[in-house]
Amino acid sequence: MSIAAKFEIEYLQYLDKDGKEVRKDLPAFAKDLDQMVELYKLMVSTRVFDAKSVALQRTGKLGTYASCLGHEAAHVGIGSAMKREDSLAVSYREYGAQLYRGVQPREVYMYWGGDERGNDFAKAPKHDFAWCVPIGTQCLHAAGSALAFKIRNEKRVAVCTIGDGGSSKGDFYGAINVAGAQKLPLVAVIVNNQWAISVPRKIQSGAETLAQKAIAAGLPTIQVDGNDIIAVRKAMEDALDRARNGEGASVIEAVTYRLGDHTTADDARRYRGEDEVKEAWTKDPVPRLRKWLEAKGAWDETKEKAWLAECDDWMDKEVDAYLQTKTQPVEAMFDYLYAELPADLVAQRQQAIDLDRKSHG
Amino acid sequence: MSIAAKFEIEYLQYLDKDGKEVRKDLPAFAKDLDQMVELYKLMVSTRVFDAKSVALQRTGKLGTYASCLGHEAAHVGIGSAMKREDSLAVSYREYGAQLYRGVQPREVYMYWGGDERGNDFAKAPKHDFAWCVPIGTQCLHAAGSALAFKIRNEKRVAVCTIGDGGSSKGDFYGAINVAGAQKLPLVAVIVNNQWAISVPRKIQSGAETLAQKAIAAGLPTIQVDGNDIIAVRKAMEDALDRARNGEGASVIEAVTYRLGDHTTADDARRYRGEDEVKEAWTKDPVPRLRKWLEAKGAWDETKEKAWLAECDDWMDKEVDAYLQTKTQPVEAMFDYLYAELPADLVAQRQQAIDLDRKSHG
Amino acid sequence: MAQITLIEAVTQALAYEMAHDDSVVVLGEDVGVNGGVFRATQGLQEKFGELRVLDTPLDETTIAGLTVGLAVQGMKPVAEAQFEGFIYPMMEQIACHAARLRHRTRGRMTVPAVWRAPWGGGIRAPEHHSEANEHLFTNIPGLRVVLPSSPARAYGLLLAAIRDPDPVMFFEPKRIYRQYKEEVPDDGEALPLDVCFVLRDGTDVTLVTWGAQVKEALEAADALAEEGISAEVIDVATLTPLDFDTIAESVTKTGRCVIVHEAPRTAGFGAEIAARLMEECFYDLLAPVQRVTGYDTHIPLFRLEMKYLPSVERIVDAAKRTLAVS
Amino acid sequence: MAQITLIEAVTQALAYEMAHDDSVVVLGEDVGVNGGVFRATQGLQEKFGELRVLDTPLDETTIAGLTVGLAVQGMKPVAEAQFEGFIYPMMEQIACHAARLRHRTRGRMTVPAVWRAPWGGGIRAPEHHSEANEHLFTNIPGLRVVLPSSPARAYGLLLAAIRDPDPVMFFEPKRIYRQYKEEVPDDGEALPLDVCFVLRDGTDVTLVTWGAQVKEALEAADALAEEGISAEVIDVATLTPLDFDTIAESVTKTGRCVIVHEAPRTAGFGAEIAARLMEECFYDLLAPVQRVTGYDTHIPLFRLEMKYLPSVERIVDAAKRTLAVS
Ligand SMILES: Cc1ncc(C[n+]2csc(CCOP(=O)(O)OP(=O)(O)O)c2C)c(N)n1
Ligand SMILES: Cc1ncc(C[n+]2csc(CCOP(=O)(O)OP(=O)(O)O)c2C)c(N)n1
Ligand SMILES: [Mg+2]
Ligand SMILES: [Mg+2]
Repeated sequence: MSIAAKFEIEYLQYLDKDGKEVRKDLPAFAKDLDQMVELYKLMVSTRVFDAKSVALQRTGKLGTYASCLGHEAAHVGIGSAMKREDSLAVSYREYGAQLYRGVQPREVYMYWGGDERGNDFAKAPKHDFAWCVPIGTQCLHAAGSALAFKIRNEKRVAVCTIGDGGSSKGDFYGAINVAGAQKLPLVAVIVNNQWAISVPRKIQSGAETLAQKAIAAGLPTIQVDGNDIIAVRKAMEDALDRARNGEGASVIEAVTYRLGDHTTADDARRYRGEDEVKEAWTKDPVPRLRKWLEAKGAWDETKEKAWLAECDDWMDKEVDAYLQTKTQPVEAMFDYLYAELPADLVAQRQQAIDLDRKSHG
Repeated sequence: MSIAAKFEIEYLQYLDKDGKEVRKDLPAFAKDLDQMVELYKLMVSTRVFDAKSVALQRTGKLGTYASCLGHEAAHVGIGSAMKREDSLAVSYREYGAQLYRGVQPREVYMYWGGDERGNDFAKAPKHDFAWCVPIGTQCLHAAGSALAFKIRNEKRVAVCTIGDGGSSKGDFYGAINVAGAQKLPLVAVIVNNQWAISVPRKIQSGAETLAQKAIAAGLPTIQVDGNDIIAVRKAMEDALDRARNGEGASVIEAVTYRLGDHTTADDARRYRGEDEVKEAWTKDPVPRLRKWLEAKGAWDETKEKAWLAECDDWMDKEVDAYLQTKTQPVEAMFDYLYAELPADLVAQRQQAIDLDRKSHG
Repeated sequence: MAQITLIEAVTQALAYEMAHDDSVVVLGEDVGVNGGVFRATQGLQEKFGELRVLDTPLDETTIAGLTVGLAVQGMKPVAEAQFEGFIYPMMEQIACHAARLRHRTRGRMTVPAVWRAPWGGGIRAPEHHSEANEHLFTNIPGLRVVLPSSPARAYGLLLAAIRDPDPVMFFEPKRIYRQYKEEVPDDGEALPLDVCFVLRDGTDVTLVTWGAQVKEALEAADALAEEGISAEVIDVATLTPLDFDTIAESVTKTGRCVIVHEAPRTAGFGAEIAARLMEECFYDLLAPVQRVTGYDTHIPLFRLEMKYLPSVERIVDAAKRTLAVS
Repeated sequence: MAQITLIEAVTQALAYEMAHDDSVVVLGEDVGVNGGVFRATQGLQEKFGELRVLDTPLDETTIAGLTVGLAVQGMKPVAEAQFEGFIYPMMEQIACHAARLRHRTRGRMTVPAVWRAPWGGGIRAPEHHSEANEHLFTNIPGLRVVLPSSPARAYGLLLAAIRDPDPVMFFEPKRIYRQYKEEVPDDGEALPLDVCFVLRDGTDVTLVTWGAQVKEALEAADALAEEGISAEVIDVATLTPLDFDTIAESVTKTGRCVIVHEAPRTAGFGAEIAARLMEECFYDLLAPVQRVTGYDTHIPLFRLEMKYLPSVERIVDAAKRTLAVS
């Protein structure tokens, strides 16, 4: 038998679910405990932020919200490996990555609270994309960004994240395919949390790993324990380095679990068993890293409490800022449609303003 | 290093470019020389048909036409492995497969001659799809057909063909992905003829084979010499068997070469070198099979001449039938839109008829 | 007989037809165990199995193409787009194949399929969950576009859509999914796919609308009645092919017309009705036809969305404008 | 100064802008070595390299998404859909992102991109190569839809489209790609994107059209002139945002209007213009506005296609109908 091609996909994990090292060759960044503490702190604050969001929704102060519970290692791992000049294109729940890059909780609240201004990031890089609801489309934005960087000969990388469900969409395939064909500086991370709303991973694809989708595009790929931030970040660093060095694109599958409902509009008990969720909690990325840090003497209960208190303060401030944001004037509907409002729309804008005044006074 | 998954893709070839057997384990059908002669004859008649089409176009009797020159082994291999109850969904140039299944040359002429009636196959299976111009979309028609067969528990297989270019389209990915997830009786054949109009294979994808795209969907796959009809048909038979037995879908990459222009509207000399084309002619599937048959004593120059004469007769009859077909009446525009013409369109239909009468006399 | 909501009427129609016709299948994202994100397919997978109520991979192109393939092979697929705002990747299959295969093959291949999608704004949903894009389909020959606005019409029109031998886009106004209940006998009776519904008789002005805005139109008619103005209200419901006669008859009588829809104004389907009225009822018009629509901008996120949607006030104002000029 | 065709004017505009602005890039299928299947990008790859004139993989969704990504990162991409009939897979990116990113991000991200596509019928092309689907885009807020009908307008409007800070759909009437030549100075002068072109003054009736049908409209005006009827001819060219004022001014003067387009009638962009005329010029209209359009069916394969497209005869008839009634 003659062989046309052969492939092998690596699985990467440094910390097991109890925070024990399963291999000795820790990457350089993981040896810097101060930095690891910073990553841990962001994972914790992401979780505090997330709980606050859900609470806001439950009390009617937010619309539908998509929680990131359980994804903290994957998301922070992605965000923290990137440089500021790189560009990030997310779906909707990758707050851990975004907070690292400077998106403010108040902005997240505004977006899910029905106010477009949440997308006008004040501190995060202006070249990071807005939340992207149409599944998969962000992958092509990242590919286009990568192409722009390549055309301009800039040493920058475009990163996109996509769900297990989203990796079924033609856009994902299109993005990795053109990235392979044109050697674009792209890193596509499949955050496989096992569910796409109610649809389990096995209904999305007959492939044994999602990482292997990269083979279709001729790209290097790896599957990592997405609840092990060391593994996620190491895979990211390798992929980013390759991309930055002109070696082209990569795919990473980060295997994790969506511990919460899909969004606050969803009730996961309708479609998945409690056992599965219970089992998934044993792999929770946050205590895992905490145990590892504690074993190294870099973290303890006092620090945890202090940090949690700081996070609470932070979120309170963010919530205040959010709640104090006045609704946009009605003409905001028109004012960001075109660089300049076309003459044909002037009357409509005025009509909206007049009607609003009339209704209010 | 821990390994998440491993893959190996076979390359299949029985006859080298000179018609010499490169492996001893000929499949059963290839031992039946009468049958092999039939396949050869269809390859030849396909080529005669194709030349006739191009000639018709050159003399203004056909619109744009997409030639199949060089694809005869791939196309006849596909068509001849299928059963009548299976369903075929092609792009536009797979005449070898279609003629085998009963599509008549006059129907091909009608379609490319600007007459929808070419799609109303008189003798081919009614469940075979019409020509499909929007690239890739036919793959999903086949997947949907396969799903229908599965739901109804019928032992039928849906086959689609797609080009190297077309395999970049999300539709192809969507089709193999859902076929993998749902174990559908689908066989997707990538007819890799190295070019998508002017775009070479390497610009379509960074993957070393197109067969490996199947890995993204978790499907069995194989790369075959698409100019070796024994290899094509063997791979088809294996894949069809698996599908018919409930073992799900497969992908086949048939490596061939587009010896002609993309269509009669194209001039390939604009974008590809003569050397490449010359080299490709040395792998021509037709003489290759002829040499093999001649070596076995199953074919000779006399038979060749006789068959060519028969083909010419056949095509002359088909061309006559085509040229004698009267243009449809103007109201045909309306008469196949809905099962019943909606009341709101009755006046438009009448207007078109009246106007036509007025203009003609 | 139980009282049911519009969404329950959708479920009832699906269940009825699936029970009576083996070739009917449902496919889409989350339509199975979860019963759809709005519960339109609730309980169907349990009753009819995983293949007839199929959770697909997350790719609208795939859903649309499977639907065409199924239909061509003799099934009657009912595909769901989870929200109408996610329907774009389905368009190639719908426009190039579903709407054309009968035409392309001179009747050899047909596509008796339905595409359902929750449609429209007003439920404080996230971005892309509030679109009203019926006009993307009203200019595709070979399609039908249907938009029910009551439980009974949802039931009867969905049955008709599934039974129709040609492809039908079936948009469900999610804002009124659970607005009220009414008795809808589960008798399998379909409604015609090419007849507008005159919901209220009137003599002074005709309000023409569809979808969730039927609610506002009826309320506007009430408000106008209080001022002594008699408004006729027409629910177009089956946009294409259009039953223009019913509209023309009404406007010929009243001489005045206000068209209400929540999609943006420019090139919305209201333009077509206005153009037809001009062409065919010009001499009966006592005032120019008015359009009350969404503005020519994207429906804003929910803090502002109610200011975008046509209000009772805007409809009443427009009706009065048509009355002011004669 | 050389005389050039419409397609050559497209090439000239692309070459001009690429030479003067490094951020302009061209991408699509076969746009590179082959110079596009109609030669619109002929010679550009040689001049500007493989990255700035990029042959993409065969996936329209990919092309559209790359275009958005490029534009957001500060490039000015000009994407090509090989034929307008293959544009559907681009729609999600165009409608959900290109047209919305400025709106979504309150101006932080913008999409200064152009989508070009050969448009319309009449060249005896295969199926799906003759579509006129401008109406798919005219109801998307945040977009511009442009359709030039002469070499000079193609040059000036394409330059304007590329320079415009917002996304522009640029449809090229392929039937008149090589219909005639005219002098088009390569001076980099853009034309405004929101002004209709009055091609011929007249007093009795206004013919409003765009794209290849401008040819038939002008011929109809000639034919009418022979019968003593003076027709004004307006090339809308920039469909959205619409310059309604120019149309209104003309129709106010003539009192009569015939709208001509080759897309199907129902819900075509002609409906919008007719509706606007009703709303804003009702009392100046001496006769109902007429539409002469493609029929509400798919454009047939080429043996019948000329019977589908609006003819001079149909336009003349319609114009006379508007004159018969007063
Ligand atoms: C094109 C499109 N189709 C459908 C939806 C509705 N939808 C929102 S999230 C979701 C599931 C996504 O699953 P996955 O990609 O695994 O991401 P996760 O939510 O698990 O992070 C669906 C179907 C959408 N937003 N966009
Ligand atoms: C969706 C779509 N985009 C573009 C085209 C125009 N087109 C026709 S054939 C073709 C190239 C196809 O190449 P490939 O898939 O390799 O098939 P081949 O022609 O080589 O058999 C293109 C781009 C089309 N028909 N459909
Ligand atoms: Mg998921
Ligand atoms: Mg090819």
